[in-house]
Amino acid sequence: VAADNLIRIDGSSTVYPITEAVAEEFQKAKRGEVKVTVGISGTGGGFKKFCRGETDISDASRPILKKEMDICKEAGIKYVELPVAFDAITVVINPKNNWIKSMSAEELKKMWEPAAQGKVMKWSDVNPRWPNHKLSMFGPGADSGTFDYFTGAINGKEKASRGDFTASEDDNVLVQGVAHDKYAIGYFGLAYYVENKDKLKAVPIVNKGATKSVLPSLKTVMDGTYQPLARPIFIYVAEKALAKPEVKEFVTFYLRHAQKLVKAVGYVPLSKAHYDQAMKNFNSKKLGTGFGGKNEVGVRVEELLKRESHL
Amino acid sequence: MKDLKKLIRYNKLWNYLFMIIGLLATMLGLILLCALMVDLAVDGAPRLSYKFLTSFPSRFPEEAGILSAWVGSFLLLLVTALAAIPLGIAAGIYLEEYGKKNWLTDIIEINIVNLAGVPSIVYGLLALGLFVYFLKFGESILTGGLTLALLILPMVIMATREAIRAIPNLIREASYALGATKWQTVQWHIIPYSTGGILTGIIIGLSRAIGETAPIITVGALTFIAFLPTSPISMDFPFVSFKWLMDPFTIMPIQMFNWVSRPQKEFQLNAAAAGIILMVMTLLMNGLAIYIRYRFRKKIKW
Amino acid sequence: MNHSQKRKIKEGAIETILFLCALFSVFITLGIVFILSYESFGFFKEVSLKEFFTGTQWTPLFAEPKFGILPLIMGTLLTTGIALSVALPLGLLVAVYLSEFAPHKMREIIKPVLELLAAVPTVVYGYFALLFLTPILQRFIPDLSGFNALSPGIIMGIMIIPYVSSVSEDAMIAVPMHIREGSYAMGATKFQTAFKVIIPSAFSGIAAAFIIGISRAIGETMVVAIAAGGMPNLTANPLEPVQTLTAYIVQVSLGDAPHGTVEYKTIFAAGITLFFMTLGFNILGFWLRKRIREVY
Amino acid sequence: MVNSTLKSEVRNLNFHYGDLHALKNINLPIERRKVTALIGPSGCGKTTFLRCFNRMHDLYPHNRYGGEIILYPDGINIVSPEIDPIEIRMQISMVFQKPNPFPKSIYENVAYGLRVRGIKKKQILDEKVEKSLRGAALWEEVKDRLYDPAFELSGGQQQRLCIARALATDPRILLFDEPTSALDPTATSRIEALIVELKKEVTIIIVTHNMQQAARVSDYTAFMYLGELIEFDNTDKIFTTPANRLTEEYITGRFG
Amino acid sequence: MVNSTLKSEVRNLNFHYGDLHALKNINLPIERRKVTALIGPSGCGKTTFLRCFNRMHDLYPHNRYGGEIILYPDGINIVSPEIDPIEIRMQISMVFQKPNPFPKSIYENVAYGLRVRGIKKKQILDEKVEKSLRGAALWEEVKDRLYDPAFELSGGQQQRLCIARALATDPRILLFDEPTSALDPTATSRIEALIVELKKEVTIIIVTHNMQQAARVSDYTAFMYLGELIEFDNTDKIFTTPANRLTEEYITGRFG
Ligand SMILES: Nc1ncnc2c1ncn2[C@@H]1O[C@H](COP(=O)(O)OP(=O)(O)OP(=O)(O)O)[C@@H](O)[C@H]1O
Ligand SMILES: Nc1ncnc2c1ncn2[C@@H]1O[C@H](COP(=O)(O)OP(=O)(O)OP(=O)(O)O)[C@@H](O)[C@H]1O
Ligand SMILES: [Mg+2]
Ligand SMILES: [Mg+2]
Repeated sequence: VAADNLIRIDGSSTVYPITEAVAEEFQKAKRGEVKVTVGISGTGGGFKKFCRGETDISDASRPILKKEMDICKEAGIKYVELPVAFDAITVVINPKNNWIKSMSAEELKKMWEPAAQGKVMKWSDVNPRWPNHKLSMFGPGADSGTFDYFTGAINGKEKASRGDFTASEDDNVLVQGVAHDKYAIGYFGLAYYVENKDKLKAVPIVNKGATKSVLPSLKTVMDGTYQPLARPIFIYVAEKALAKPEVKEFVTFYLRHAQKLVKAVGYVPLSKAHYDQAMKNFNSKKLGTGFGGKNEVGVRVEELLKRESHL
Repeated sequence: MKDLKKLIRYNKLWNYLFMIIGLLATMLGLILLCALMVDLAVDGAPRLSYKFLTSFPSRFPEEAGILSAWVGSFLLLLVTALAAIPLGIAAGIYLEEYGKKNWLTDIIEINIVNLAGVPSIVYGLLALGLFVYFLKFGESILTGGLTLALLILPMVIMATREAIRAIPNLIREASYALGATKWQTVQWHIIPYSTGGILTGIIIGLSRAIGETAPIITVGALTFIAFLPTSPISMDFPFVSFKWLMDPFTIMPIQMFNWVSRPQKEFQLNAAAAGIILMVMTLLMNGLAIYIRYRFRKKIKW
Repeated sequence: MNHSQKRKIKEGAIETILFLCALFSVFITLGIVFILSYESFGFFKEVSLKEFFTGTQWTPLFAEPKFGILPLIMGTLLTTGIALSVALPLGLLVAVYLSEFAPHKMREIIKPVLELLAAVPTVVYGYFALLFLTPILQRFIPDLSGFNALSPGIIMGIMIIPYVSSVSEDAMIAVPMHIREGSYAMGATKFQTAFKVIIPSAFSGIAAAFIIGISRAIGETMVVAIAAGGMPNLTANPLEPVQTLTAYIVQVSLGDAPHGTVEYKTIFAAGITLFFMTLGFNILGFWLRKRIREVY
Repeated sequence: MVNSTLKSEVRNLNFHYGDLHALKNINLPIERRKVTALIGPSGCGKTTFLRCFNRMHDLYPHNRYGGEIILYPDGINIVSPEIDPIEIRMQISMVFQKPNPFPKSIYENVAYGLRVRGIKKKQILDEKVEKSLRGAALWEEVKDRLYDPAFELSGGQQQRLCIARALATDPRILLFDEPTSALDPTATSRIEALIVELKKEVTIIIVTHNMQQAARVSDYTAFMYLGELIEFDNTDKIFTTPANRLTEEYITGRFG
Repeated sequence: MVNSTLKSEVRNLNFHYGDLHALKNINLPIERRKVTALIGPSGCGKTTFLRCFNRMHDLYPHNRYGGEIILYPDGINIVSPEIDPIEIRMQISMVFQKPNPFPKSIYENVAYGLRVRGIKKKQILDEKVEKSLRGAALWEEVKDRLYDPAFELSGGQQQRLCIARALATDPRILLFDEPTSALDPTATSRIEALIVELKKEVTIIIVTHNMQQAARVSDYTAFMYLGELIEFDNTDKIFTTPANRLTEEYITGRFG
């Protein structure tokens, strides 16, 4: 089925803009000799194809999970896990909102935890000093990596969330939701906030145990102070695909140009050292995942890159 | 006489009232259509250019174009048409001209009406299982085209049947009376005389297919494709190649869907521009349908 | 008679081929039923039918999954209901207007132009509902949340007007002229003729048009996925956000759920529910048409 | 020239279906409470002529009237564009060649014209329906099933139902377009008897292709050919000593 | 009983449209190279009877034949289910009431029957088309515009075109179903003359509602009523001294 010189990539829509940018530059650099396709079947959909051997590279907004590892193992698919950028989840409010200066992780939890459903319905239910007005909440669909990470980081358990908020797979839809409602709050990737700064306000977050609030930005994410809502995102490269020189070349190109391209598409790049380390892992074919089939909150990239990895 | 005049005035009042309401109702749809067009045009018109049509997608909104998308849409429709038209016409002919009234044709009939109402996304699920996994066509133009073919098949069948039904029995009888077989009658009369109606159905079906998003997402159309499928004509023997059937693809609505979900405002403009082009394509197809129908009606009188 | 035999064989072969083409549509249905039930079989092994049909919460992707399909069915019915309360009366009005009032030329032009409404990509409608209609509605209904069943419902309604109006108009035009003349000869106005004679006479065709409209509304995906809010919400309040069966299927199709899991199989369970809902309507329609087949 | 026995008068009537000049300069008196028959070969314009009387042609585009049809005693011109066709149709009823009952009950079919006229009182409707059905000699056959669909009646009954429907609104002129051509002998003779009975009250114009029928029921006969009125006279005269060769050829069956 | 002058013989023919018993036990001889006319009031079954001869009823479901129509000299039973209707239609042609040319050229209309029979040679087709058009007395009028659409012909010309189309395949029996009812006197007399001419070669059965026409063109006349054959005899006999009261009532115009 596959045409010659074709690199097939599929997976998360969160990682998509980065991979797309790399693919575009790569094809330009190779003068069209190599064709790259990038799909958006979602992280889960991407891994499904990946583990069937249908794709060379899988974009993932979360680490590979146990179930997916098992399927890959069964099919004999081995892979290298490479973090390529940070995605900083940003909590946003309407610009007309004048009562929020910052929020603590605890306050967010009070608002979003499953127990809040049907109970915490007004701003004043979270904090009595806030207005006694209906709270409208916006978040990504329960099928997205952003949702998984946010619930894990804030509510302490992945996918544990109240259900009565407006969910959309399309973050622009959420932007619209918050932008049109003074009493709205929502969360999504940093890039959407950056592009809509005129319509939205980002909320500085006070991490558990911390005292100072931190506003998400390139700097705070890269230096690791924006916590707990910053997470790394990945690409997984199939070992078999490395036999194809163009794939190897593509990944090398990816890591080498990531810093510039990631910033250009509105995401937060890793530091240069991290990319170098990732390149090393790639060249030495360090197979498997460093996570062991579970997502983790607050993982540090340099530590992750050095971890023992498993298939 | 006076009473009569009053009565008529009263009756006519209602008549006029309704006429206005009916006109307004009709206009409402047209106004929405115009609003949509204007809405798209305001955003998208500045982005329309030759370059937009001939560029591949890009992360730079100003450089991004819809080349792979419209080529994809075009090839997809080609496959759709090639699959759905012969099959649909054949089925329509069978049901109108051959089918005897029994439980089997009854079932086929209910079934076709039902298929016309099956949500397109369900076709996507079917296609995923059937074409992608079972027949191993992968996420190719072939898969996408066949998926849409399934979707519009009921429409083609129904249009064919309507067109055939419009042929007066006199004509059939005249043919049979001369000793023609069924197939001779179908081949020389039924098909030629119903062409206008069938074409309308096909083009309206294709207009729907061109705007479909959901089932193509489910079968996994790709989004970033910065190259064109293999050319169907090659320099070497045998000069035609069907490799493009198996190539990955993207289509206009998916490109639009992708662009609207980007954070950058400029991409929204691209989406609007792509929307205009899509509407224009559909408009042209519909215009073609109307023209063809007109031509055929003029040529054929009963 | 050799010639005659050869002719018979050829005719038979052609008939068989045509028959197989017609039969093919049945295989499509069987395929749909098979794929949907095969995958949802796995789902129903883990989720009881009772929970599926009586549960009031649909949170299959959450930490504590709940598999009550009712909120999705409700959302589907709600948006469909709104769409239909727009599309059916308006579609009928348009049909009556075009078939009985509009000059011939106008009908020939307006009908295909209206049909264009059905050909606009649904993604465009979705954003139109969200960014254009909802803000306008919010001016009149302050309680309206940014995502709601109302706005996409209305837009869907307008979108399916041509399905309703075209088919009903065909049915009305098909009412033989002599029935119409009978009414006009009695001194009836167009309005009286249309409502007292034409609509009752064309009833079965109009019913068919309605059924097509209903099926189309139930199956519409992108408009609701974009503008209705994606929140499984067991409510009959059109001002609140809801999620429909179709919107849920796209959400998961695009999402991160690992395949082979129950979460993933939910889309097939939702799909088969949807399929049977439309099938129900279509059988109802077929039965209606058979029962009330008017004789001119 | 107003004559007290005249119900209507056709003066220089012309009619065009688009480019087709279907009626050419027709002049004809219609006597009050008499039956006027129109005969002529197929396509000669009988139906076209009849339909001018209640402006049925207004229903279709590209149709053009010329000349006048004066309706007495008011003296209005039926085919004048200033006259509302509805006003005309309220006074002149038509029975068509093929029975065309509405897909409604027998009762509703007859009551239709009254409802159109805004009459809602059940009692009045009931009375009128019975009277009209009796007038159309149908009452005895249907009185026990007034609410059954009209389609369940036989062809002859349906035609009488259409006559009852036309009678219910007390028309001044009743137009019949080949009312018996689809009926069997029994039904035909009943309707012929009915026409003879009805003319005591209303003026009748009847189109027929059956010359014997014209001879039996009509007082005056008009023979048309290719859109022209060839001859008009007392029925007896036409059938015994026609003045025109064409008339003679036609009534002796040389063509048609 | 085989008789050398017999072309066909109808024996106990019954026909049902679903539940409707449309032809009841009809027995009738059809003489070779003679014209047999069928008359009777509307709906009596004339058309139904005629269409049995080339098995037109096979085109619709729920139709049932009973009895036999024997075709001589082969002695096959036309309405037997074992006989392929196409074989019958290849020998027996029909001309319909309303001219029904195909929306094709004049030439193609006439050639159609030959093409159906697999004839492709231009020369043969040309010859046959000319011969048939001459036979239908149409050649002179159309020879310069053979490739114009048939719809541009007048009604009478169209009907003659349909006759030419039927003649082109050298049928043994020619069926006419009210072939002149839509035509004007001139066209009517041309076609009547044609029928008289044609019977030199072919056996003809004609349905007509015009009794004078039946009297003019036919050798034998059958009168039908309510699906039954009431009377069959020499045309002269039927029109002068009918044996049956119904026949008499009908031909004197008491009904129909
Ligand atoms: N709606 C129409 N549009 C155009 N021409 C028409 C229309 N109706 C009738 N004609 C033509 O007008 C002429 C007169 O037709 P009309 O129906 O009045 O004849 P008729 O005498 O009633 O015939 P018949 O005995 O067959 O009913 C014919 O040439 C006919 O073809
Ligand atoms: N296709 C059909 N299905 C059912 N009944 C039919 C069909 N065609 C004719 N009939 C009925 O069969 C009977 C005979 O009809 P047929 O057409 O043979 O009459 P006809 O003598 O040719 O009348 P006309 O002079 O009006 O042409 C009638 O009662 C008619 O209603
Ligand atoms: Mg007439
Ligand atoms: Mg007949």
